[in-house]
Amino acid sequence: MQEAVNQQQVLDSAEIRKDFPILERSVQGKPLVYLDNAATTQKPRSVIDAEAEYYLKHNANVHRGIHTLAEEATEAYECTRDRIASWIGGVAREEVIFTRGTTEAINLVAHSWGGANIGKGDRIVLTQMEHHANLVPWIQLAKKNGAELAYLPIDGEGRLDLSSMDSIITPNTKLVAITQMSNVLGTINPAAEVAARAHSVGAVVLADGAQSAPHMPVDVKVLGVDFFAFSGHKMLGPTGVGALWGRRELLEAMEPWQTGGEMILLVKWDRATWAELPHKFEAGTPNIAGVAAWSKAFDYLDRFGMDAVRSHEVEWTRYTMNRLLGLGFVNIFGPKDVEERGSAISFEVEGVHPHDLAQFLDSRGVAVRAGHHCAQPLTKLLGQTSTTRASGYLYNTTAESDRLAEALLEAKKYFG
Amino acid sequence: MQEAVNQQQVLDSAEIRKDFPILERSVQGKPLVYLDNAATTQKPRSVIDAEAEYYLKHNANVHRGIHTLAEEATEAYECTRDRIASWIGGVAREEVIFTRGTTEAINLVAHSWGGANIGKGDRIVLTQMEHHANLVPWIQLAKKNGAELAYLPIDGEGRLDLSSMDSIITPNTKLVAITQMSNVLGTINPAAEVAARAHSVGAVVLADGAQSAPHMPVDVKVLGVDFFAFSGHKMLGPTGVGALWGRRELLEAMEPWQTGGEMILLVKWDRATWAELPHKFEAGTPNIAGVAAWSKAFDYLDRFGMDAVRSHEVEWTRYTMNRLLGLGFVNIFGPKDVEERGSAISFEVEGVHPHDLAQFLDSRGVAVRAGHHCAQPLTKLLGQTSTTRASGYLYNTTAESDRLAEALLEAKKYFG
Amino acid sequence: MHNHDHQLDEMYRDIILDHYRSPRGRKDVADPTVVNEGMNPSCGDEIEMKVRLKGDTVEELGVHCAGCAISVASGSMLSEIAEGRTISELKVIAAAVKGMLTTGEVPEEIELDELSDIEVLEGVRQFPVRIKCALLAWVTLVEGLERYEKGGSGENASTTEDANPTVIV
Amino acid sequence: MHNHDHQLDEMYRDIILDHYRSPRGRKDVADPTVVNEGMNPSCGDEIEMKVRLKGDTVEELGVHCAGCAISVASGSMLSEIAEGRTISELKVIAAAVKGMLTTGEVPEEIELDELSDIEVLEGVRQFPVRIKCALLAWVTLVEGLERYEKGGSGENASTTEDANPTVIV
Ligand SMILES: Cc1ncc(COP(=O)(O)O)c(C=O)c1O
Ligand SMILES: Cc1ncc(COP(=O)(O)O)c(C=O)c1O
Ligand code: FES
Ligand code: FES
Repeated sequence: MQEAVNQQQVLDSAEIRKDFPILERSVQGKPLVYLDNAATTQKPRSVIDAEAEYYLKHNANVHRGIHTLAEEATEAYECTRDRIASWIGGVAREEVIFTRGTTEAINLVAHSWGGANIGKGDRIVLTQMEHHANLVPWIQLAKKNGAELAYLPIDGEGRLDLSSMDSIITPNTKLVAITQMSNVLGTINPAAEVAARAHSVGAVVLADGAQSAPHMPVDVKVLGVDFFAFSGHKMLGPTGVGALWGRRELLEAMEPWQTGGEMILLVKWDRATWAELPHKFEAGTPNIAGVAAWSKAFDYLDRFGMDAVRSHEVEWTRYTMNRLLGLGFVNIFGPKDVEERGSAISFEVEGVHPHDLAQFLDSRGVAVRAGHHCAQPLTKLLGQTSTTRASGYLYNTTAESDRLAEALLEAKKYFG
Repeated sequence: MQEAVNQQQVLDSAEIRKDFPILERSVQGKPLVYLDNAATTQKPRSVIDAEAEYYLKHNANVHRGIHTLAEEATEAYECTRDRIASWIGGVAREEVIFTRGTTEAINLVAHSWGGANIGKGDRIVLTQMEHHANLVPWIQLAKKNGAELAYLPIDGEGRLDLSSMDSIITPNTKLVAITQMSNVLGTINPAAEVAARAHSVGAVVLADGAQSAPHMPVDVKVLGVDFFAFSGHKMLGPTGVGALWGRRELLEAMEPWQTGGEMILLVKWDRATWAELPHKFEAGTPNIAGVAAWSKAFDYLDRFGMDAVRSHEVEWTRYTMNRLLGLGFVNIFGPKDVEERGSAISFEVEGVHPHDLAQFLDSRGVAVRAGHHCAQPLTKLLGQTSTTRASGYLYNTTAESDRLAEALLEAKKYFG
Repeated sequence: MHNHDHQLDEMYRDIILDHYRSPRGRKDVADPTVVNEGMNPSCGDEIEMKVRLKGDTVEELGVHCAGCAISVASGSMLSEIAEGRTISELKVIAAAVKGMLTTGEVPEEIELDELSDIEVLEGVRQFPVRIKCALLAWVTLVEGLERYEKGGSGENASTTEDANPTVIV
Repeated sequence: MHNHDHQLDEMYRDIILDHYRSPRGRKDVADPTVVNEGMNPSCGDEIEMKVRLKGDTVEELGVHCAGCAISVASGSMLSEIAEGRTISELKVIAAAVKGMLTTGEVPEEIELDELSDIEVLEGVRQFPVRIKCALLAWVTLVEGLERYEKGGSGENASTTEDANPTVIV
């Protein structure tokens, strides 16, 4: 078959791939093509080594320890906090709270801030493209406290339709929670514009950065949001780590959510007072090794800069979308213009069910995801029960997109 | 000075130490003597390698994925669940919920079960020796729902005094939460006896197994408790993993606590229904690598068996306590009889403040902990603001106890 | 010619793909005695089944499945063997299919190889995530029949709904 | 003879250990103008300070510290230089001590080496967890003086308590 000409790549993916040992693996007898990056990304050797190094040389419980290992462990752990604080736009380190991931970060806000600040008749505004992590906690809160939910709609290309924003973000709106980049449609949302409107009615704004932080430069101050949540494992970091950034005044006014060791100031038989930020929100022994190793993921991304990572992905996405559309039987959801979207490409293949397709692609070594991608209401809105999603990262090449396209052609014949 | 004769050791600690690379390290120019195991334990090479191996070969997000890596990752993750289910006494795998650690496990019970089942005028019974993790969540719940708190007292040797148990565990008691082994006193509590009384008044029983699970055989059925919480990092496993076991009927009746992806069945714009156990309680991407590697910690402990681990520690504790008491200026808190206690030995040295002591010991390569050990009310009850704690594990030798004793003698001279 | 993968072809046997491309039993049933809808929540796929019984025996069965190849083929195969069999015969066969797909054990009295193409579903066993696909039709049938036996209408009771928040979508 | 570790001895200088073993200023103050209690929550150690002012000037100061060697020594040294100095002089010195222990920067106008033994606290800087120990007395003094200046009683207001659960201990 006719090979498409490889487009100029912004990053030298061939070089980059050498840092990711798993990419040399074969699956089902074929070299792995890993296109499930929106679910979780692979890890460079530096991250894997850092986690081992922590256990080989410095492991101890953090904070309060007076011995050398405890000091080293605390330093490694707290160092990542500094890294994040500067990485998301130069915020104060005390405003960065470690969590297991985006989900726990949003749950923290929903339980602690939401529980106290959202009451009967108040409105919570979301978008129609939220991941369950930024949807179910708010449904539960609305149910518990008697609030109402409203959704900013999407247009036919899966972009946020802001024409009705002013009537949806009403004066009784207390919170607007919005994903900065959709994990299904790839859409990059005008979070700053939404935040401005939300603030004009006095609402607090949370941005779900699970998909944006890994793939584009993020500055929470420029975005103008109040809370920002993201996960380490989707940006070359270890599983089991994530972070919540929040504005100091909000965090300081909030009651802690999880309680226990390390987050208290004084405990008596009948009462407790809380430690300063950020410890107030970090109860118990954290994922120390994971947090320590996460900093190497930032180092790795900083080698190129997030502008370059973004440019690389724009080109990769453009190439991949063209390649899939060129097959003639693939329908892509989400924005057509690559400048308006990230590298998560969800699609349908006429006559082939997404789960059969994913199974077939796996037999060709190509890892994609099939399902509702934790966004059931959106999937239904698209008229689907599930879709197939290929999602790229800085190590993905256009040659891999060709492998995907060829396998799709085969699948079409196999099931058609 | 006169060297004490090394006692017969149950386990071959010299051999075991070879599996723990960090134990070869020096601190402040002296070989490390790591006696801070109650805070966190060191990790054998097999655990460290397993975590790296996961990232090097199998990394993907768990559940729902149809591609090969996702299946392998899911299998590695779920395998540890089976391992735990059999390890704590042969419970059903669905009853085992992964958390970040003991703290999160207890918070889950306090928020989900406690929030719905403990109301005004109900009583929560704890002991005077609880860690903040099994204290503060209940204080908060009591405050929120108008319940009262009562504490089972300790006697002069730091043992639970059950003489007044029947008058403390009253008919309005809804929950009894008790540590199975104290992290300060070392005391092993008669959890089964307390559970029997609690059940006779219809109360639910939670055991905090953070210190017991790593150091002795545990069978939750024999204990007769309803919830059991413990942490991986205190038993040779990675940081950032822990587990809650709960009786199926209780877990099934409970509402989820954290919500988001992976824990739902169906989500609509205004409602959601929940996945089956155990997924209902595991929202978002978990610490997959950590959970996968944790199974190697169980493998490692199983090489000896928990009876042997316990016997080893009994002998080590006996030797160490005798050695410290022999110095003439050390006062040990907690049971004198080693059969009634674990290997956490908290003590005071007349005339030397615990923080100065820990600092001095560190300069001699000896890592101990000084402070309230996340048990402020207990520490105060002991008439202290802080204590020094040396805590052992299967790799600790009596020669290390000698190093501790010698350093204490030096410290006494230095500050005295 | 494609160079098909062996394990994949074990699941997607030609017979299965044939049932997928041309599903049997995709018909409407007049005056149904049993109507049931089934769904696999993890993928969202749905199946609708209508059965007209005459006494204990299935006189006519129609199945509409909007799902993957495995679920469509499995429903199609079910429709091929259902008519003319009694409720209890069908329950035994459904249990045998489940045994074949999960434990690998099939009760001795059942000769699946005599049951049209059903035996070819066995290849699915190697793909644990897909077993639910092959079972969907069988679970939906048995559920409907059992509700009928218990004296229910045979109609799927709509799920009860408690107070949910006001929503503007 | 012990073979002391160099870094450790940098913190526990002989002068510090001497102040620890025989703390100065451990006296009661009659008719105190300022009474303040301080505490380091992370270790639970407490200090009590009483000051009698004459106008702007500290006439008498007493300090009782139940803490580690560093906190006791620091309080003892404070008591040696406080009497006869004005409130504003003491605040400048406290800021200088803090500077020495944290950023390492001490305002030019202050000559810490002329202030009794205070300069030897500098060794604590290499042990970040212990800096709070060295600061405890200084923070407690300044807090008390500032409350006095703001027209407060100079007595520590007891912390307010909201409704707590009934407790049986
Ligand atoms: C947009 C979005 N939000 C939230 C999440 C949840 O992240 P995590 O599973 O790491 O908590 C994800 C990923 O699964 C996501 O893509
Ligand atoms: C008795 C006890 N309970 C609970 C905990 C809390 O465990 P984690 O910090 O792993 O959540 C600890 C350890 O810190 C402990 O010793
Ligand atoms: S994937 Fe839905 S039934 Fe097979
Ligand atoms: S350790 Fe408490 S003041 Fe120094």
